Amino acid sequence: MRQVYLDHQSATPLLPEAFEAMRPYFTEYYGNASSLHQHGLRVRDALKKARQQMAALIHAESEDEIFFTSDGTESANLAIKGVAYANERKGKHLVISATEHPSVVNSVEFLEKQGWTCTRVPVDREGRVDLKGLEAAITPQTVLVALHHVNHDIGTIQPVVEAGKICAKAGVPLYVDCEASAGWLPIDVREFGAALVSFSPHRFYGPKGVGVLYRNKRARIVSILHGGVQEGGRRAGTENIPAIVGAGVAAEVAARELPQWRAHTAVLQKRLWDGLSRDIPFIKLNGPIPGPDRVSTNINISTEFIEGEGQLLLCDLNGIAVASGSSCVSKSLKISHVLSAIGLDHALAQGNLILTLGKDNTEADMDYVVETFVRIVDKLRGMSPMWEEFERGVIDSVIAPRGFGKSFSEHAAAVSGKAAH
Amino acid sequence: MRQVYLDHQSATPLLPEAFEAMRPYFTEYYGNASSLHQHGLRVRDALKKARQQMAALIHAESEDEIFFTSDGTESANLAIKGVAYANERKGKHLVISATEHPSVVNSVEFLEKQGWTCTRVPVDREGRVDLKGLEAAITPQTVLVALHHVNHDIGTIQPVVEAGKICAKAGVPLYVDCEASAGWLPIDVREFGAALVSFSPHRFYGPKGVGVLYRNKRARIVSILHGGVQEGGRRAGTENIPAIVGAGVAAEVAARELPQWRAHTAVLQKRLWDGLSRDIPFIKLNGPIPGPDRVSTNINISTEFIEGEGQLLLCDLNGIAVASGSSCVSKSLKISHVLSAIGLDHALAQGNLILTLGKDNTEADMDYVVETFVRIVDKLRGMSPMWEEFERGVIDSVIAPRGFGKSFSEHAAAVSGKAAH
Amino acid sequence: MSDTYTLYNPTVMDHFMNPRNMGDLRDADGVGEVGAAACGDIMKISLKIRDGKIEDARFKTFGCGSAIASSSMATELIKGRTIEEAMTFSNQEVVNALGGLPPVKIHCSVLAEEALKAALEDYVKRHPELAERAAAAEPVSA
Amino acid sequence: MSDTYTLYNPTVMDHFMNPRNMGDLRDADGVGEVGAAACGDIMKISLKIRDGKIEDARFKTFGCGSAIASSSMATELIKGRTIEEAMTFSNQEVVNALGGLPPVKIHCSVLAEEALKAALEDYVKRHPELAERAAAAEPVSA
Ligand SMILES: Cc1ncc(COP(=O)(O)O)c(C=O)c1O
Ligand SMILES: Cc1ncc(COP(=O)(O)O)c(C=O)c1O
Repeated sequence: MRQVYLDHQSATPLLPEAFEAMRPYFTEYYGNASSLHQHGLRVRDALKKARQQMAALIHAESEDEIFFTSDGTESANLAIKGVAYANERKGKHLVISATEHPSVVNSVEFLEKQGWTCTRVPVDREGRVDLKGLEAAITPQTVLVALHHVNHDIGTIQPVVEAGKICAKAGVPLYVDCEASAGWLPIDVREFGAALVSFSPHRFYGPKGVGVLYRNKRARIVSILHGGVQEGGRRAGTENIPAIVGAGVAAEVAARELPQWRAHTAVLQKRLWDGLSRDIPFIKLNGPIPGPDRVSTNINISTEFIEGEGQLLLCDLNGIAVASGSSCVSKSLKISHVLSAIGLDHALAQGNLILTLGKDNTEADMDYVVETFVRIVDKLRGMSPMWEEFERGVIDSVIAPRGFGKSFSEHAAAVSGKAAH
Repeated sequence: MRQVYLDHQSATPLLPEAFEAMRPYFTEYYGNASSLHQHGLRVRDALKKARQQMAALIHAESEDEIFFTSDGTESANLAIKGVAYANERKGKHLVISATEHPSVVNSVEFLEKQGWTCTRVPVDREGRVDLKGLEAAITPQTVLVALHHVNHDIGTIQPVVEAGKICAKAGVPLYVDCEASAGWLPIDVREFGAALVSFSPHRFYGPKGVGVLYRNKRARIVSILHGGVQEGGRRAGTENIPAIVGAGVAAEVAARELPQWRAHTAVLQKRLWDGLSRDIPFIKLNGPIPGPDRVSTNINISTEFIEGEGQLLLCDLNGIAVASGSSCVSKSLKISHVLSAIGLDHALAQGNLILTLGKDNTEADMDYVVETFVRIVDKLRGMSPMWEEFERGVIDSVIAPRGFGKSFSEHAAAVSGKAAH
Repeated sequence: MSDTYTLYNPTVMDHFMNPRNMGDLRDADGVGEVGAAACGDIMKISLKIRDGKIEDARFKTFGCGSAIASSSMATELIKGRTIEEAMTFSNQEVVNALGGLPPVKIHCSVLAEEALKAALEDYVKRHPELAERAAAAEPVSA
Repeated sequence: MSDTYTLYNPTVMDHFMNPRNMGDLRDADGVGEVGAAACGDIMKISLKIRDGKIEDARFKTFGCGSAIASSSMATELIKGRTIEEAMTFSNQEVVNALGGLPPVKIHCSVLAEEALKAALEDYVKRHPELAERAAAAEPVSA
């Protein structure tokens, strides 16, 4: 059976050259970067090189602006809380978009419990942040604006350069979460006007266990994991040298291969959506159409009258690895807050599937996915009481309304006795 | 030149079997443990197995009590802040010993800025915590007592079982930092009566990039890195699967080999200290004498009239990798707070060296170290104005006072115009 | 399926992939459709009842793998039972027969129980004489 | 030392491993001993002075590698200088001659400057006539 990995947003395989670079740092060059002897000094050099490779990928001025953390989540926590705590005296207000990643959203919620306030700027139906709203949200107490570069669920590219200008005018640092773009879209921290940028090399074929935080020298930030003086006192704890070395190599490869990777996935993305929308009725693309407003790696679809987890499982049984933003898939039984923020009907959010492309996917893979997905949808619709009720005219379609029948949500609320959430 | 690595407290080489176990998780089994497809489910199994291996090493009741973090520092931060935030309503007082690791001390200092208070219980001259003082320090507002199992600098084994009983009586959870003992001393979380235990597999031949926190099911704790629902909602962020797998293997090997490793290093420890104390005058062992009160891997010495960094560098140039707690070695220019806490004379703290043994060190290594160190001390004393002044009777020895001459510290204060710190 | 990792155990996977009794019953004697507000799943069970016994059962489900497997298993379990027996049917039977469900998915089995009960209620509603008989019997069985 | 990683650059390492002018001077004309309160280092410099010129210099140092290297380099640099030249000696010369020191170690070179100045002061103290001559010359040079 063909194996098609379409969950690159969750994980990517490590580049062989990154693995080779890491290898000696496990058993031979195993020193602690804080040690003053040979073993320590050798890995210090390696650490510096990796910092340079990261700085090059995002056009940072100096490698001293690069901090290594344990993952994208920690980088986001450090960006949000580190800036908030450092500027507490100035003010306790934050501004974020409504579709930030949970690592940003939940860091902010934690600070809200400690007395900070936060304005969540809405996005349009394609997930683009409202720049006027963002500008209006900034107050004299605002110490940070957070806006991701690309949305992790629906692939929307945000107007970060414009946001950067607004922030510069207001004199408020901008933090850009580049987790879903790094390696796939050019990033220039200076063009962004970003004070902070975070990303995670495991999204572009680097190893797990390392995250990156770029911090412009002028931005004030304090540590959130306390202990030793590693990372210039901004991140305590023994550095994960092998992972950092591998991440550096991955960054170097990504900087070089990005145009090819991007062009390749853009072709696949179009082929995939063209095929799905051609062969499957009542299917909707969430986020902008493939093109300049959408990252080339993401396809996010809602297929009506069927639920996401079943789609995901049947894909998996057919060798296709995908993700879903439906509530059955999340441990919290909630649909992705991104889908709520773009105002997606609950029925469509339930039928959600996220397909994320990578450099090793092929056109034949895309055709196989389309073919297979047609069969999966048929099977699940055959089992679905909603599809039957749609065919009987009891309920209507959200995607292509016929003008008669209840809405899916009305029906769902009626049979469950409560409104869906 | 013989190479003798005596800095196992800072880093250890990865076990070949751990590396082999990790290898496929980089490029083949690269899935994200949160994913619901094959790639995710496979690594979920691996994660569960590693949790069981960790639980077995410390005799935890269930693998569900094991959380993975990025390192020992993060585990300590999570233990301290996670418990403090979770129990804020109950009280805002903490108790720690005076010789905790900076990851504990600095986490506490951070909380103190947020309104918590903390009592630091003194230790005796060998670094053993004052149990009466500990008991007396607990108030109705105390939400956590933190006491490390073994001191990272001077190898003192703390009376954790007794501390556990005091905490149980007071109804306050005990957190035991086992970073310097895990893999080298048996740990039984139930015998300790510990609510929380942390350690880091890179201390016993596991990989960097992973830390462990054991949490007894009854202990309340909240997350400090916010985001996704990984690790039962207690630690957000993509799991570092390869490192976790390697850590599991290292834990299994350590559980099996611990008695041999311990016996082997105990022999080396004795041989090393016997040799040093025999061949070098005016040398002092800090912490308890080798035996039941001291971990078998640690030798901490102060050599009078010479400074630590010079010793360290000359050791390194002779192939011997060591650490030092002297102020010249630390980026903050402060001597180790552990040496201050045991009341070590400033002059002796300056001449500090930390030698930490591992399973691959040999008796010949120890003899080479003694031989070499004799020459190093001679060379540095030959350069030292303090040695000359001691020989001239201007100053006296702290270690073996002759009863005439100023103290080193008096002399140092006189020539520097200020008291040393 | 050897060497394949699956979200659910083999029994659940089997009922998800090859659901038993999937579909509708022409001229059903009782139909129940229920939804879970928590996750948005919807389940419909149709029953054919003859001589106080469930002769046939069918389901349709909009929901996750465990919801589909739960309804498949529930319809299997209740076929052949009397109405009285079916009235005491509990989701735990489904969980046991499936060899367990992840904690977060237990509510799927509850939904199956609720769909079955809704179908039985529908049948009872259509047959008021049953309710009277049951009420008359009550003091004895109590 | 090829393929060896060292904390300091090769010049510093060389002066640490093979210190120049280490020791004391019999019948020194000036001796200065100073300490750094910050880190606890102690440095002693002895001078042999003839005809207003530093003919020889020796050091002893209790301190880290860069402290030893700094005193070694300082004694090298000042040999042959006149007292007046030596009076304007600055730690920056040591840093430059050593090819740089880590920021946290710059204070070691300051200590070397201070030890030299203390030795010169000691010499001047032993030779009050010099102070008078200097005082007389001052209005001219000012
Ligand atoms: C936009 C965004 N930010 C942050 C994160 C968190 O990164 P990590 O999983 O490396 O902790 C993710 C993870 O997918 C993400 O998509
Ligand atoms: C006692 C103790 N606790 C905590 C830590 C911090 O662990 P890590 O370096 O893995 O972050 C150390 C590090 O050496 C330690 O010795």
